[in-house]
Amino acid sequence: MRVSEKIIEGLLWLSAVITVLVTIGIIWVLLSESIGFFRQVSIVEFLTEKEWTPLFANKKFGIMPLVAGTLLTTLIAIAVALPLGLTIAIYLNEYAHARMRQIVKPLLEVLATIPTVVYGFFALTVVTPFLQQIIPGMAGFNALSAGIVMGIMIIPMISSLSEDAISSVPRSLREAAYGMGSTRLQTSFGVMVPAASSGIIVSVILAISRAVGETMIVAIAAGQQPRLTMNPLVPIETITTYIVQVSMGDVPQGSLEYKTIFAAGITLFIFTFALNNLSFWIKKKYQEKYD
Amino acid sequence: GSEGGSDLTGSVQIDGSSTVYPITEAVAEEYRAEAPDVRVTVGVSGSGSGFKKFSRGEIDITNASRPINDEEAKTAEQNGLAYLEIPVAYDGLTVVVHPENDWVKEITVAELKKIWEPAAQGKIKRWNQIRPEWPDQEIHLYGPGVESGTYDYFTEAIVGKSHSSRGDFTASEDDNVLVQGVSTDKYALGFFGLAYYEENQGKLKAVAVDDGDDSNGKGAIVASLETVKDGSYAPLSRPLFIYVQSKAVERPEVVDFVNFYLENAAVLSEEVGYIPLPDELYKEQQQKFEQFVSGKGAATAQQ
Amino acid sequence: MTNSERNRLKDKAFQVFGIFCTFIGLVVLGIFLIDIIIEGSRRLDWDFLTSLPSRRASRAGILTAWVGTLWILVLTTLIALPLGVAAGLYLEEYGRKGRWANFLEINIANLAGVPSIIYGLLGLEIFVRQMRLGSSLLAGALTLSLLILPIIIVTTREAIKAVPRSIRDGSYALGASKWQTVWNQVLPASFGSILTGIILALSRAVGETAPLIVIGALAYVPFTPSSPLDEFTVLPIQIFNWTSRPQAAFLENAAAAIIALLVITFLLNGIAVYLRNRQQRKIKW
Amino acid sequence: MSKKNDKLEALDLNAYYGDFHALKGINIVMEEKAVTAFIGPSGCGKSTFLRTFNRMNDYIDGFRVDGQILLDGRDIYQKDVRVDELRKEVGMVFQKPNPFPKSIFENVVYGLKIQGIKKKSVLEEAAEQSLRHAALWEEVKDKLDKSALALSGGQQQRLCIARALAISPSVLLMDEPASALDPISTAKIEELIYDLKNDYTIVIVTHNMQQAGRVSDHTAFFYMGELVEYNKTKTMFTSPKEERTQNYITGRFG
Amino acid sequence: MSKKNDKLEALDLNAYYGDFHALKGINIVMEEKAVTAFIGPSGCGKSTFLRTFNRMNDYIDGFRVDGQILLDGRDIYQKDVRVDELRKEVGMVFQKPNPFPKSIFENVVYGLKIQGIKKKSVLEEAAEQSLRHAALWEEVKDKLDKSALALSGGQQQRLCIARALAISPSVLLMDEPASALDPISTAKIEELIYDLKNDYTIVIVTHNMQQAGRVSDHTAFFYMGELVEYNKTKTMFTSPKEERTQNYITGRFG
Ligand SMILES: Nc1ncnc2c1ncn2[C@@H]1O[C@H](COP(=O)(O)OP(=O)(O)OP(=O)(O)O)[C@@H](O)[C@H]1O
Ligand SMILES: Nc1ncnc2c1ncn2[C@@H]1O[C@H](COP(=O)(O)OP(=O)(O)OP(=O)(O)O)[C@@H](O)[C@H]1O
Ligand SMILES: [Mg+2]
Ligand SMILES: [Mg+2]
Ligand SMILES: O=P([O-])([O-])[O-]
Repeated sequence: MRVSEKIIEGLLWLSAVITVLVTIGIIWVLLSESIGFFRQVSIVEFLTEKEWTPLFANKKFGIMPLVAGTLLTTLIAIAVALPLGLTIAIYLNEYAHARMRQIVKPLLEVLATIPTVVYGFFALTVVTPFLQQIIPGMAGFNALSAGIVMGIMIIPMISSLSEDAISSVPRSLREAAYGMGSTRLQTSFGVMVPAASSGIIVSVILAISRAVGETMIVAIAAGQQPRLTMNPLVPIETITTYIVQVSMGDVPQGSLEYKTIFAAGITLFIFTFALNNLSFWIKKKYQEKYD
Repeated sequence: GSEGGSDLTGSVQIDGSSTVYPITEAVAEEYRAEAPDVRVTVGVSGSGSGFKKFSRGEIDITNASRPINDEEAKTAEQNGLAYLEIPVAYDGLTVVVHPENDWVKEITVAELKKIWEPAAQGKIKRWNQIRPEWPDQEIHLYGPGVESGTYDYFTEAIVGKSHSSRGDFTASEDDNVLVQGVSTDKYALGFFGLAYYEENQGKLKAVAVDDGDDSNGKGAIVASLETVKDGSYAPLSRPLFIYVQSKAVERPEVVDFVNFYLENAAVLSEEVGYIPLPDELYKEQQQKFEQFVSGKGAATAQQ
Repeated sequence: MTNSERNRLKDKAFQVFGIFCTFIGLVVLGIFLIDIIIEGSRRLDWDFLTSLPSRRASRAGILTAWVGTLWILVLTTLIALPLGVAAGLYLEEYGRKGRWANFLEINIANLAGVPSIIYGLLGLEIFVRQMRLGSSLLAGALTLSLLILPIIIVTTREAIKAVPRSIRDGSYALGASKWQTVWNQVLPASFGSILTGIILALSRAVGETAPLIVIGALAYVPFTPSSPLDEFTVLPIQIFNWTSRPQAAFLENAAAAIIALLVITFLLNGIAVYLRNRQQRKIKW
Repeated sequence: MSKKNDKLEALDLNAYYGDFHALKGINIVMEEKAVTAFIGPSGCGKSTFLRTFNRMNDYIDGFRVDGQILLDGRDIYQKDVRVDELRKEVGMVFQKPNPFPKSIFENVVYGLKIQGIKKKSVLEEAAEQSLRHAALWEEVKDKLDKSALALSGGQQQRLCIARALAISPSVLLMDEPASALDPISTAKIEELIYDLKNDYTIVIVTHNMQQAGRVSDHTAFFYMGELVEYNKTKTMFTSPKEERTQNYITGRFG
Repeated sequence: MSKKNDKLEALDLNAYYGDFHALKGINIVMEEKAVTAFIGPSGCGKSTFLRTFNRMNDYIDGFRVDGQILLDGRDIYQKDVRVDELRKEVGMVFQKPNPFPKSIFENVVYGLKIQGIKKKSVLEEAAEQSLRHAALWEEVKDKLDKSALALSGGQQQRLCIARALAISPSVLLMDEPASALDPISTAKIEELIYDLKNDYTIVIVTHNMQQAGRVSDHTAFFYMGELVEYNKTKTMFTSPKEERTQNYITGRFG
């Protein structure tokens, strides 16, 4: 009996350790391939060169255009999702009836369960044609409609997590504010939102991280042309799209092209890793505050 | 064999050119009725990727919009593979713009070179840099990715050196993406296989190309079934191929599939928008293939 | 006085704005679903569900895609479920508090935030190349399993945490060993919530496209797979493929396939919500 | 003592949480500038009643009242009454000190700021005065910009009182204001209440009989949603009319 | 009364939660087939001590003991003692009834099943006997396959006792077994304890002095981790030796 207990515990332990192996695996895979890349391309060039044309005769290995594309779509997405999501969170928490909140919150969360390839379809076939009527001359592949649709997708991340954060602010603070004659608006912006700020920040960081790593929407709707621009109306390329683009060509292992997707991958990983850790760290501090 | 309902089983793995893909896809689809239990998969990773897998023996057949190059041939040899090149149709590599583009009617090879050569990267960015009377608007370029035979062929024919071009354009191995890009972007210019233009005529405008050589047709000429067939669409006309390797033809389903391919290539390539070879050429290919299968033809493989 | 009127006005204005924002989200969702239903429902019929892919949009169907999706679902469940539940159990029941547990927790939080395409790169290198599985169902399912592992672990932990200490005490006090307690009491009591979490994780896996593209599952595969080592396609890939075609008829196909995909996703989510509600009603500690 | 004005009245007041009848036909009149204590066992409705005077229950789903609550003779549940105005008139202090997570100064002037008062000198003046009034000025005058959360529980509660005083209400509602505090802080608060009643009408809920006896002029005893007895505190504690009051006061239940 | 054997002993027992010293040098000897009550103010260590007798504290991070606990003269904290065997000998009943979310029958036979006993007839026999012993048989015999969660609190607690009896322990530890119950259920449990002591050695933690007086033969009074006084219950309640005991018993603190 004791032996079998030990064996079972060992198996469970192994399963838990697999998660560590996955992390190690990710880092190892990204590193080992991109080290090969950085043997051929200096990090300085990688970070400072303004063009990304690793597959062409005139090879340039500047990651900036891909990073710019990623930041641009993320920026647009957050510009859409942050005001909407935060307003929704405040509205649901402070103004809406409990019943309404119970219905609307899960309905909004449906937005987050729709597969991203579906959003891509939507961006390309509905949003882009619509925007082209308003903005003539906008290219069919562009950062704007991909960003907007991505923003819609991440609304529930911000609205739900922020609403949770606001509702976990002790009731007594809200009562204090009302007791002083505050309106609902003054209560939420003057007291509740500041008190829930760390939770709200966590939700926004997670949303940013999600947008940075989003792939299908941008791969379908934002274009495949690395360019160092903040113009949302022309085709651009994000880090994720580049990886998809090269993957579709089935690049043979060991070639420089193959290595470039890992170099791009590690760049992406570093961004999201930093964001995730930041949010984890803030969350830990914040939990301590209210327990 | 048109008797239908063969009881062959097994699988045929195909990859490679996106230009040839529509023909092979059509053949594979029709072949289902012929041999329902043979599993034919067709990937689209570009001629270059196709040859790489092919020469490593990972796939049975590769689609190619350019001939195999020396390096690829050598790899195949090292892996103990012989192969047979089979032309299946002609293509006219088509230069296209948005249908609302009312300024470009024709373009010269020299101008194309000015746009696409490596030196243009980051420099030629506006339409009026090509011809002053064209608008002062950013030009958006769309073209096949570097793994594609079309890209190789185009750079060879226009820039003069295979695989040599600027890199700041929207590049995709999937020609559909290029069609989508050009058809939704008023300031776009792109190129790809004729079939993709024929399929999407309403959304695209083909641009006539002038090679400055009146011996093969005067002035600028638009790609079409006729101009490719009669050779006047130059220099962007080219043959399309499939390659079969020697280990694969030891399996009857591969042999059967290739025979079926050659029997139906004429009809199907026309259907999807390419120019079929003359009938006798298909016959000739069938014979060559027979020899190749029986082991005698290996020598006829390209050296 | 005027000041307080102004405040009230602002308050009202924000209320209107709040309703507007809330509903714009829902309206977009609505437009979006209606658009797809209108466009796709014309194509969605029995033939469409049972036909193989074809170059002619009107003859093409999604048989291979949804069968592939089912395969992926089953394989992913078989791989991720035992692993995820076991890891969750270890962390919640066995792992002592301390640096190691803390490290595991941060690690899992991080994994949950790694973009799916990175899992694709991992799968490409490890499963497709090193383990030589090729672009097979198994490689796809393994990749997706790793992707949803953190979600399953986190929900398992939450579910196990909700089982009151007193149940464990009761079991231990009767001489049960740790594993007997876990197997006879903790797991049955938390099974419903664990299942909910797993189904939600699977609904995520069903919609994933990018990692499968990276591991190379983008070929024309005109047959339904018959073993885990076969090549495959899934609904999202088929949708991606059709979406990237310029012809309107293929877009219609894409819309129809999207309906099928959404039906599967919503069904999974619906089951999860149903289970969760039932669970909440059934057990009050 | 000259007869004082009636400040607060409840007429036939009933209150409901959904189906639950929490207050049953309450009638009461409370004098200006006096302290009224509400006592009664847990759950009898003291807090519910107290909160009807500044309509703090408004936001609870399913809560409703019928009957009237008069403040200076005016029914505060009329449609045209604006709750923000009402709450400036009727201040409230809660059981658990609930300062905002802001500086001490920001806490005291919060009520003024939301009324749109921005002038530094006015705010500073008001802050000092309220803090003095709440007997906290000497303890905090050197650290007004420090976080209010760094104060002790008793100081926090006095800060909450100062915050309520800053908007110059005429009524102060206190729901067990000292129950979360240590004996020394409690004594300070009681002293403060005693001082404040010169200027304010105070209603205080308490569980502590001794406290009610010490600070209040009148006492109301509630039981299961009903007002059982209402009288001068002294009379109530020495010769209650009702048996239930007697039982409660002597600790036989509750 | 003939001298009974010593069943349980603690020798110089110290217990710690991390740095916190929860039990300080406890020495006690408890007789076979008698009821010993542990009393003392909240947090004094009663539960902690009780749980050392079946090593239920083993799973708490940072918990450790030194000193000895003897069961029938054998140190249960020895390396070679297996806790599962120990717990079959030393049953336990908790403050809040904690039936498993399974049928009544499954609850009672759980302890036997995990020992590997599968035979239906044996299990049924044991279930009936334990339920009778716990004075619950008549009430549940017709619904053995119904969920245990559907029983009333008092029935649930007796079910937990039956569950503990089913594995035939010789010692029964009870941590405030009636504190979550109504007076009628409490009376039933007390009666049951009285009956059970013919066959079992019982240790009971209680907050209720009257209860301790009614059910126990000996009483131990703990205060801040120390065993202040241990004596015949009668003696303890009539003439405690220590002032702290006196104060506690008369309700002066706690
Ligand atoms: N939000 C609510 N929803 C439903 N019922 C409520 C709500 N708040 C209070 N009640 C119920 O109304 C009754 C009166 O509650 P109230 O808080 O006024 O009692 P109380 O006398 O202040 O008690 P305590 O001394 O414990 O504070 C109680 O039975 C309580 O359960
Ligand atoms: N898991 C734990 N970790 C740290 N300290 C603990 C833990 N459990 C109990 N303690 C501390 O040990 C001391 C004794 O606790 P114990 O539960 O034994 O008291 P008790 O006498 O049973 O009190 P009560 O009558 O409230 O049940 C208390 O100060 C308590 O805070
Ligand atoms: Mg109250
Ligand atoms: Mg205890
Ligand atoms: O035909 P390609 O895809 O190789 O251009």
